[in-house]
Amino acid sequence: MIDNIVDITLLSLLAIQAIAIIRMRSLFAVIMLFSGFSLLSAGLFVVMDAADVAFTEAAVGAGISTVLMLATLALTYAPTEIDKKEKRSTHKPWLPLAVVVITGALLIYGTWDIPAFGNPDAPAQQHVTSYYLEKSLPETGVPNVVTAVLASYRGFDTLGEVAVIFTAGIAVLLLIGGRRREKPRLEKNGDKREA
Amino acid sequence: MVTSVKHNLILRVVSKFLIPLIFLFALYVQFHGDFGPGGGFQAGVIFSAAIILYALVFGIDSAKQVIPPYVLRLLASLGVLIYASTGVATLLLGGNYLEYGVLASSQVAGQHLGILLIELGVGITVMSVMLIMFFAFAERGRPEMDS
Amino acid sequence: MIESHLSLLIVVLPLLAAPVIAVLPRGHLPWAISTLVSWSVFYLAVWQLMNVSAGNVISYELGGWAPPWGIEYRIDAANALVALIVSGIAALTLPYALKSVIKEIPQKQHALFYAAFMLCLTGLLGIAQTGDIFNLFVFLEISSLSSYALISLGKKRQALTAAYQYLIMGTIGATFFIIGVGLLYAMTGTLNMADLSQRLPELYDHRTIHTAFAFIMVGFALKLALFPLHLWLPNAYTYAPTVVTIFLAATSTKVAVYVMLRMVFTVFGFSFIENTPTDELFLLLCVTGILMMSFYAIYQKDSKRLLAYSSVAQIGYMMLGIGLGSMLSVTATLVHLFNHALIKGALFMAVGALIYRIGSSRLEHFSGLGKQMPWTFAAIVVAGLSLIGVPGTAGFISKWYLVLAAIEKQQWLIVAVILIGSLLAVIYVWKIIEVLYFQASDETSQITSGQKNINVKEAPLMLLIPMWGLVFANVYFGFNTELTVGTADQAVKLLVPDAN
Amino acid sequence: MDMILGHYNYWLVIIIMMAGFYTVISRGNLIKKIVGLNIFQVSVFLLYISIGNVKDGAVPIIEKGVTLYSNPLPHVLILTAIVVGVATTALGLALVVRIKEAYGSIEEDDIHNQDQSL
Repeated sequence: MIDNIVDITLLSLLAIQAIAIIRMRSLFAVIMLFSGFSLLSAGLFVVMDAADVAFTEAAVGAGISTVLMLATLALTYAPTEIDKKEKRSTHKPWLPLAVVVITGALLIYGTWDIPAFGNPDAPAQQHVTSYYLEKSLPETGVPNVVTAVLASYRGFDTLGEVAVIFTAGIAVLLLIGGRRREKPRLEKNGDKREA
Repeated sequence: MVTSVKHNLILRVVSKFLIPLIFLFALYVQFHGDFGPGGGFQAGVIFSAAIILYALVFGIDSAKQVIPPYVLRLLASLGVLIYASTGVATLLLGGNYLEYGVLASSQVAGQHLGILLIELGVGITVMSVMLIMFFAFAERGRPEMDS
Repeated sequence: MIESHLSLLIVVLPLLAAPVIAVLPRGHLPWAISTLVSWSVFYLAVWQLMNVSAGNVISYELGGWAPPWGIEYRIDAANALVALIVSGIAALTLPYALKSVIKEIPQKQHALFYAAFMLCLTGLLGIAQTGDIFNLFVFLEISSLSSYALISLGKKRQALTAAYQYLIMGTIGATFFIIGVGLLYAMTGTLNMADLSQRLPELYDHRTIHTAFAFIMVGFALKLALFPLHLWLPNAYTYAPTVVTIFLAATSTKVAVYVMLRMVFTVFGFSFIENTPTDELFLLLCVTGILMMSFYAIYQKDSKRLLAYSSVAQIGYMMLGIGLGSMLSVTATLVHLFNHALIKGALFMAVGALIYRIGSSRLEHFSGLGKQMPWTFAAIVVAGLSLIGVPGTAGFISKWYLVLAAIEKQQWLIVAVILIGSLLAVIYVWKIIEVLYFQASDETSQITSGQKNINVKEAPLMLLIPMWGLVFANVYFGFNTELTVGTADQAVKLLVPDAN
Repeated sequence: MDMILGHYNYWLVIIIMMAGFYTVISRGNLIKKIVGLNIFQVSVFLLYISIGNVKDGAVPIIEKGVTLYSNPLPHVLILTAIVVGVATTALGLALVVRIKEAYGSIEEDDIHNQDQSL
């Protein structure tokens, strides 16, 4: 029961933060709030027994992502703009709101007859997973089942994951590798532009 | 943001003390992933965090002397290559791609060796890509020197 | 012994090449290695297709773990055909790239450019080969991330916003896809496609399965730019560097269509779709998409954007085949997937050759070029005829099958739409030809555009050879349908065993 | 009551998910869109981990005497997804920096107007 209460509290806090992020216009505050959001979700992952995921989310969401967002903020707003506010949107919010409400309603409909939260007899806990829990230690000698599945059973996914990170590195180098060449002036359409 | 903390004595002393500890923790996470939470990805992020801390306190230029950009590019590639060629090695030894069992005399020993190798590859690539990103973003804002 | 691993090498070779290329010095070496790798992969893909064309299935267990515990590569005629398209286009695009890339991309970025290109190839091939639904997501992201980076390298600043727009829409699509995958996993406990297809029938009535289906479909509709979710595509194709446009236009949406086929027919099964309004919805979207996007294409002033809108319309034809849901219509989809890659590859290569010479993709700047670049012009004419669907070209074959499938289902409206779409294609193809050939280079339009196309030389051979390779393929596959229709037939037998 | 206890977790996750999705599609600021995208993705991570949660289960590291573990497979998938997420974020932010340099603004409306007026 205590687990449930912690779970509900953390999730409600996350929901409040997510909604606050929509409404807030100071980008600095938005990013700091997002960092907190990540850290809090890492806490929630611990509550749901996902230690590896919590570790990674804390390092990536609250760490790397936040640092990169702050760096972008520093590069895109003048230091004199303390607030770094986003502009008020001129568009009516009805269309996005409709899309979101429909998607959300569909998801609630879709999770209506999903196996109950925490049910040990749900299909997700049975089929492939029961094999991993039984066999991974004798077959790989690794007690941490997450590592065994990540590195061995689904090792090819992880190779793909390393390729994704490598792609991102190449992409960042292509886009903003090296210092800026020109003074911050507006370029004309189709000007020659060096990266 | 970088220069303002450059001359702060307390920060310099504390981080000199902290950075080796962070490195040590990263190594622990890297090689203890079989038994506890952690693994190459988390270790790579922690490793890069230590160097980012160094860059923030001692300046980006001195951080780049510790680990120059071309080394980072080489390392990023090296990590992917370690991972992918572990698979090629298992192919050559008669197994399927990434079938670590064939790497050593017994299935479990082979799995251990294989997982060690690929986690190493993950750690190296993640560490260097994170630093590549950090340097790219941090340097973009600095005015260019005359060249 | 090595033979059993060749299907795997198709994906791993470019993946191994990318990190090597990324650290090479300036010069032609990155290009040379990429070309070599893509031709080897092409060779392997041909071999793979021949191996499965008899109707058998190759299964490869990655890590030596049996499915569903490990990841499986499961290759039948459909996968093999898609892998052949992707690797074949890559093998032809890379020779073309040598000169085009030198002109469009700063020299110090060449190594990284080719590395990103190889990663994009890895991603697309990985999607085509895999039999695991989450592995598909990982390789989808490899191809997407590298495409965003490649598109952003275009010369105009709009390339950046186009890449950003694509990144946002592509990521939303991918996230929708994994939401769907998560729901499927919650109900079945597996991620292997073959395993899923066995476990799903008894769960057909579950709301969760219906929702999962909806999310997967919307996710990939975004990725393949199905009307009205196509908004990212025209900008991305217009502002990307020429080589990137050629490669992505000919391959990436095709791979997404293939995934749609795989999801609808292998994973969920057509009997599931029949009880939902999905097929009617597909038909409605395709019909409006074909008509509206063809009209849009007619009013474009930029040659690349014109072809991009035409691509969105053509995607409608491919999805029509899925919506009709008969053996004949799915054959048409697969054949059109192949043929359209040839058509759009050839057209974008030809337009790219014009851009190579005059540095602009605006139609008004093209006037009179037809006489000065006769080979490029002829390529546009032939590929244009194929796009329209004139008998004797590859484009005719796929439209013919599509019309037959629509007649078989007595969908007369769709037959009419296919024919009207072809008429509209005549108009927009004519627009290009008219500017190129019938407007002299010293007419008034020249004065307004301030550009004189006098003494423009024919495109270099390195551009003409791959272009004409594709043009010949367009004609060849208009007569010899053994490869395309034959393979598609085999694929359909496995995909649609239960359709009428 | 069983219905609520069994599903409140999913419902709250869906609310967070939609908040993130709304931020992406309704905001005009390019940085804020990326923040929204991140929230959207984190909520998907929460969905997966919820699916893999087992009441009274332990962290899936095999120990003697423990019989009930939470499901390791969603954890593995989400580890991969987190990495994909940070890669997308980095690429998106790099694009934002370049857009700022090229247009002098990171507001969608401003950028749109500049491209229209040319």
